[in-house]
Amino acid sequence: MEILKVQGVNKAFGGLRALNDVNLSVEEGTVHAIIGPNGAGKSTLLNCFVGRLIPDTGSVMFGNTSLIGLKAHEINQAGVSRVFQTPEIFGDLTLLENIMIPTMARRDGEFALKAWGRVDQDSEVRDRSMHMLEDVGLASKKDMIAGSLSRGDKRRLELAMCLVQDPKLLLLDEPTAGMSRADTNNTIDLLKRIGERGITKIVIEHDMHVVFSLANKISVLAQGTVIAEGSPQDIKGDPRVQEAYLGGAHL
Amino acid sequence: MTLTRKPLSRRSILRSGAAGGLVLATPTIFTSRAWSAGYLNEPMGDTVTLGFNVPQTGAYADEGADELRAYQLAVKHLNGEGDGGMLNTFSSKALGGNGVNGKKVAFVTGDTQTKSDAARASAKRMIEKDGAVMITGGSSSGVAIAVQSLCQEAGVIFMAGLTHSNDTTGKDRRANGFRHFFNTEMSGAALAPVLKNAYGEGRKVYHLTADYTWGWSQEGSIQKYTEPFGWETVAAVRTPVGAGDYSQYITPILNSGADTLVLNHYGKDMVNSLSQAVQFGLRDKEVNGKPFVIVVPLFSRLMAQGAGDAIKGIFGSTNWHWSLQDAGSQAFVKSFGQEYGFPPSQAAHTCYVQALLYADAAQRAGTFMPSAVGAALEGFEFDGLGNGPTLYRAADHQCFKDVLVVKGKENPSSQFDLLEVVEITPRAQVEYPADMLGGELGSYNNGV
Amino acid sequence: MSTTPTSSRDLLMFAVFAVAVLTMPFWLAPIGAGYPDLLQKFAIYGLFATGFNLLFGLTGYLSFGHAAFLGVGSYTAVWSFKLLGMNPVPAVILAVVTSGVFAMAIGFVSLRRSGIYFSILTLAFAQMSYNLAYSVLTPITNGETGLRVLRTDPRLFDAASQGDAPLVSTLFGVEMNGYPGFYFCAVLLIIGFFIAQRIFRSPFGTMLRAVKSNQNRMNYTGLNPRPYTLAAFVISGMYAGLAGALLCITDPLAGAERMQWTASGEVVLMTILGGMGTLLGPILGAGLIKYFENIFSAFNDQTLHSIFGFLPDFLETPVVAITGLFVGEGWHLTLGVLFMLIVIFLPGGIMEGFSRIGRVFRRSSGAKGSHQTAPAE
Amino acid sequence: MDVLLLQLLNGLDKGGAYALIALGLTLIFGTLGVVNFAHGALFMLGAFCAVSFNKLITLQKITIDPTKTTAWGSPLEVRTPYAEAMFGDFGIWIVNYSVPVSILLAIPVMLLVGFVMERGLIKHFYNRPHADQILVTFGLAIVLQEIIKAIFGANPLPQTAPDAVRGAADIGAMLGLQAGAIVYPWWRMVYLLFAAGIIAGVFAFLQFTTFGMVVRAGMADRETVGLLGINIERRFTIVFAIAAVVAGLAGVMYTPILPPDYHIGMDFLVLSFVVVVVGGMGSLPGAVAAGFLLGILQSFASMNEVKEILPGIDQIIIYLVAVVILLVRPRGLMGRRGVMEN
Repeated sequence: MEILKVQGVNKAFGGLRALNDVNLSVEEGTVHAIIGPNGAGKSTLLNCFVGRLIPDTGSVMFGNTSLIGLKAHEINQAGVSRVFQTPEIFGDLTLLENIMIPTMARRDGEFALKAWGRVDQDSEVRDRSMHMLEDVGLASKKDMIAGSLSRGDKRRLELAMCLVQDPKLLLLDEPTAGMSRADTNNTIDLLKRIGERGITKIVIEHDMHVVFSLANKISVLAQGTVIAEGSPQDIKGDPRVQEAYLGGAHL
Repeated sequence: MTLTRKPLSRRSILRSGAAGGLVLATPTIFTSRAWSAGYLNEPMGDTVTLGFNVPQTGAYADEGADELRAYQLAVKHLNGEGDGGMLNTFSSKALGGNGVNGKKVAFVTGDTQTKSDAARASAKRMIEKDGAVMITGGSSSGVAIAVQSLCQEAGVIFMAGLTHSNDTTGKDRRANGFRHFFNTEMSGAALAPVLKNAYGEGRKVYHLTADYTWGWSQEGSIQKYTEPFGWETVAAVRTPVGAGDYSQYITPILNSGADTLVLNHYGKDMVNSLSQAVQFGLRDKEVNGKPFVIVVPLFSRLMAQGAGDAIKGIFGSTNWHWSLQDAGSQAFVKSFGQEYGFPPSQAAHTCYVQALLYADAAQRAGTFMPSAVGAALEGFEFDGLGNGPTLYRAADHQCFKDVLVVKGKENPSSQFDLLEVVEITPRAQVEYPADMLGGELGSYNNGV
Repeated sequence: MSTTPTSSRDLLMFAVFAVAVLTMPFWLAPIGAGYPDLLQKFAIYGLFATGFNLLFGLTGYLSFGHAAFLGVGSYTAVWSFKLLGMNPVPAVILAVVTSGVFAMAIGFVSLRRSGIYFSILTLAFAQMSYNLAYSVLTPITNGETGLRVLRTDPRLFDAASQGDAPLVSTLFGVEMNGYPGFYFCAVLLIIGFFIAQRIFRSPFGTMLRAVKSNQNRMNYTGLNPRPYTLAAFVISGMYAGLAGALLCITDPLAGAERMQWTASGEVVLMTILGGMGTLLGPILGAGLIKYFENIFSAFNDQTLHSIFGFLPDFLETPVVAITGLFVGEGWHLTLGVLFMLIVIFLPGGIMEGFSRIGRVFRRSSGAKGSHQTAPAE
Repeated sequence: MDVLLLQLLNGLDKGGAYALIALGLTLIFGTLGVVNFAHGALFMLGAFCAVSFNKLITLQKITIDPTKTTAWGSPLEVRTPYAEAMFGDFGIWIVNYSVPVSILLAIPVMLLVGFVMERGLIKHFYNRPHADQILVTFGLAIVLQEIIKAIFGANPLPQTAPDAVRGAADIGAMLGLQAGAIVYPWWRMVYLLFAAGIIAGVFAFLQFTTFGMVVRAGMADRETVGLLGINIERRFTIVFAIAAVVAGLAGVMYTPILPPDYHIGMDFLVLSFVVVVVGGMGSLPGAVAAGFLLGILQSFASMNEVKEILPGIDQIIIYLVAVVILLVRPRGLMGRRGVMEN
């Protein structure tokens, strides 16, 4: 079943056509990678899914809901979470608080005036958040201020913040950008483990090693257009893809 | 909610209040003198404390500093130090330079910041902490009225400093409050004849008025006393207090057909609006075949320094000026000048006089109890304090005395010699019925 | 490392705070601050700053117009006295509600912007309120003179007791000035502190700190920051309204200058001085500034001479001359120097100073020590 | 018609003053990212440069005339200005031109003040929260104010424009309109020209010098410029000093319009912040545009015809316009995204 269906999306910035009639369909439970050279429109496309940008024309359907015109928090509440290229976390708060916030957001909705009870006595939220921290291996650092974490740990924290919400669709914007090989491998393992939970993922990635170890399906974007789509094997052999990358990528 | 509350006596209220706060507040209760006596803060030792509440920060800080100098001088004279100043010329001889009622005069000071809240907080400190029996000072009417009603509620005497609004002894008058300074009504009454003589009948007048109670009442009194001889108001424009640049209010005057500008501004506002009006060439204009003139109803010599040459030839009124030649004024100028090296301002004068008048009344009453001191001040006729024969009217606690009409001096001989007295308007001419301004004194509160 | 204090530690802190506030007349007497008016001011401005801190300390939104709510609370309270009677309870309730509604309106508009744009919007609203209250709205505010209760006012519920009774707020026959007035304010400060403490530890409080930390992430976490910030704005506006009402309950006069930008600036300074985002800091900051304003401004040459009277003459005169610059009419100078010293040497305000002292103490007392607790309070 | 022209001229003049005050503030905001609450104090210091210079050249030789006494009985002091006694006509000329000439004093003084302030204090606050910047600069402003108060007192001290430009010009007559209809003070026109000159100078400096280019780049993206290996710190010091000079000169030239007192800076502080923010954070043209816009609107709002319809409008117009502009344009007239938005 399709969880995300993108049809005829166009987006222009001034005279520059960033997206040109993009069609995309993401099957539930799969890992769908979007690759393409720099400036191909990958991030623009992702931004159209999460309410940061509104396409000029076209539709983005998430299940039966149109995502166009919804605000970022409404899209999240509908079940879409996003990991950013540079980790977006609550840098002044502890790790535990960083996880508890999305946990509460999932349970209580976009706004709840719970101003009386103690947050640390909400055992439901706390237990769930601790489990999540354990899952990503950060439990021992739960009281640290998130801003002081290493970049890899920040990434894991952000991932945990998304996962704890049990999203139906997880968007990953270059989840291993700037990571060492070891960290990258750890992240791949982590993402694979999440795969076992059956969360649908869309991954934007440069690192083909990552793409091919994770993706079930790959769409290749160049100059705002989807030029190829298929299984990793199909893509590997596709000459149009080779051309688009001008041999620049390590295919 | 208590719907039918028996009026409790002040003492029983204090006692019940004390019951609540007794356990925790014991130390202060033991040290406070409020609890033992027939009136609030009755001095038990050999000193009596007065509270001098003057602006020490903000636009009127210099005026406040001058007031404080005058008070300190007054305390010296009351305690028999220095040359005795106006005590020697004062018509009442009750005070002998040995303090008041046998007690040495001590004082505490505070900063009103020319803000009602700060002034009341400062006055409360003097009453609650320092045990002051009388509060005096201030450099604006808003503050004076606020502190006066506080003193009424608390039960001490308030001797107003520089406050010129009618309301202080008009609709906001209080039994515990007394004012020596004159008001807008008297300014209007005193200025009008002089203006008529100098500038003639039938002028078209443009008012720029500070947008608060004092400004409105000043504007009203000038209109009231000049309309009879055909001075017609072309426009009365309200300007925000502390506007700084008045150019946008001055430009419309140029083509309004007015030939007279009345600046109902005081202090810094007056300095700014006057000097800017002069820069706009208003005084060089000729309108309706008459030279354009500017009038400043209330002059302060101290603040007028800030306007520089702009005040030359401008008419206004003032409560007192150091160049007066009567014995009282000369004695005061001499002792103030020797102490500080420059002549006193009208603010200093009124504050010094108020301190003396209070001390004298207390001496004559034989007590500091507000009702007794008040009774001694009410209807008190005196002379020798620089303004000629003066009456503290019983009905509204306002002093009635001659009013000075002054003019900016063309050739000042020193930085202090800015105003020349054009006319001393006799007291009879500025008197008005006590019920004209409304308000009710109520009864004295002795604080117990 | 940082840990949120446990609920038992919070309870302890609350208890210590309550006792400290109630015993203020005792322990503040030796430094000359143990008289009712200043004690009342400590409690009232403590509340004002506590409420301000709920917005500024937690969400980081710097309102430069909070004095408007203080003013609205004051005017409402006096009108309640004038129309209903001198009982402080309806005055408090009405003031809190009115200022809440006012804050809702201003907050709804201002919170469409963030950062300095938000600050200037709030400043603009407050300045408009101030300017209008001073002039055009005089029928409602009594302009410069300030709104007071008059004997001629209707006072529906206690008109029967009119007559010569003094016009002060009265609860169950106890006049709300002097020490009873202080205890009334103190109780409300303690309640206000308790509520603030609950908010700090609540999910709502966590969300507010999330607003400050990263609004972008908040959006992508399915949370709508606007209602959170608006709620914080309204709550802190209500605290300000309550403080305004208390100013009038202890002293029934409401003046427009309470709404001026300098008054808004003062609460900002109190909060930063004490330590923004901490529970106790703003209250300490408020106390310090009010102490300087009332005590330091009262020193004059005479008091200085009596203080330094023990010195030999040749020392006394210069010492008095130098200290004289910093007290009396120079008390602003002391305040300015204090602001600079604190912010230069104690970036987190007074509370930072305390936590440093605490750390030194803990280290020297030989605690194993690596497990430091950051100054959550 | 005359009235409208006059108000427009007046609005331009006020706008020039606002823009000039806002210019330095926005330079500091935009390049250094510092909320400088002491900016008003810099304006005030500039004004007191003029006062000090005037005091200095009108220093008087005091001789005691034993034959006469003052009203309080002390011997009379006779004062003659040194400048006059020593330099004759030149002395008189320089006293006459003391305000414009004191610019020569104000420039080095304000440069020094700006340099010391930035090196000694502001530098350490670049990376601190805005709250800390507010507290420290506010504290500094109070200290500077109190020092000036201790020296010069609290009363305003009048400064006069040179005789040649002291009165008012009949512009109406010059333009061939009715005489006396459009009259405007010479000095205010001088101020407007001066403001325009300084604004143009600052713009030219930023536009046409390499130094200015780096500063502009720094305003656009501070991190990148830092990464380029340019010593941005030293340039910041210079920018701060320039801003201080601009504020100071605005103060010097304003003294004949508004007699300065120690509090004059605080009175302008709020206004200058509003101008800067309405113009848009980090935008110099925005600040200038906002200054003129607010000046002109304020001038027109103060007309009696307007006030009759909307009582009190002149008192709130600036804030009202600020609210409307910020609601319509989220970052003011020309602000950039991300500057001081969180």
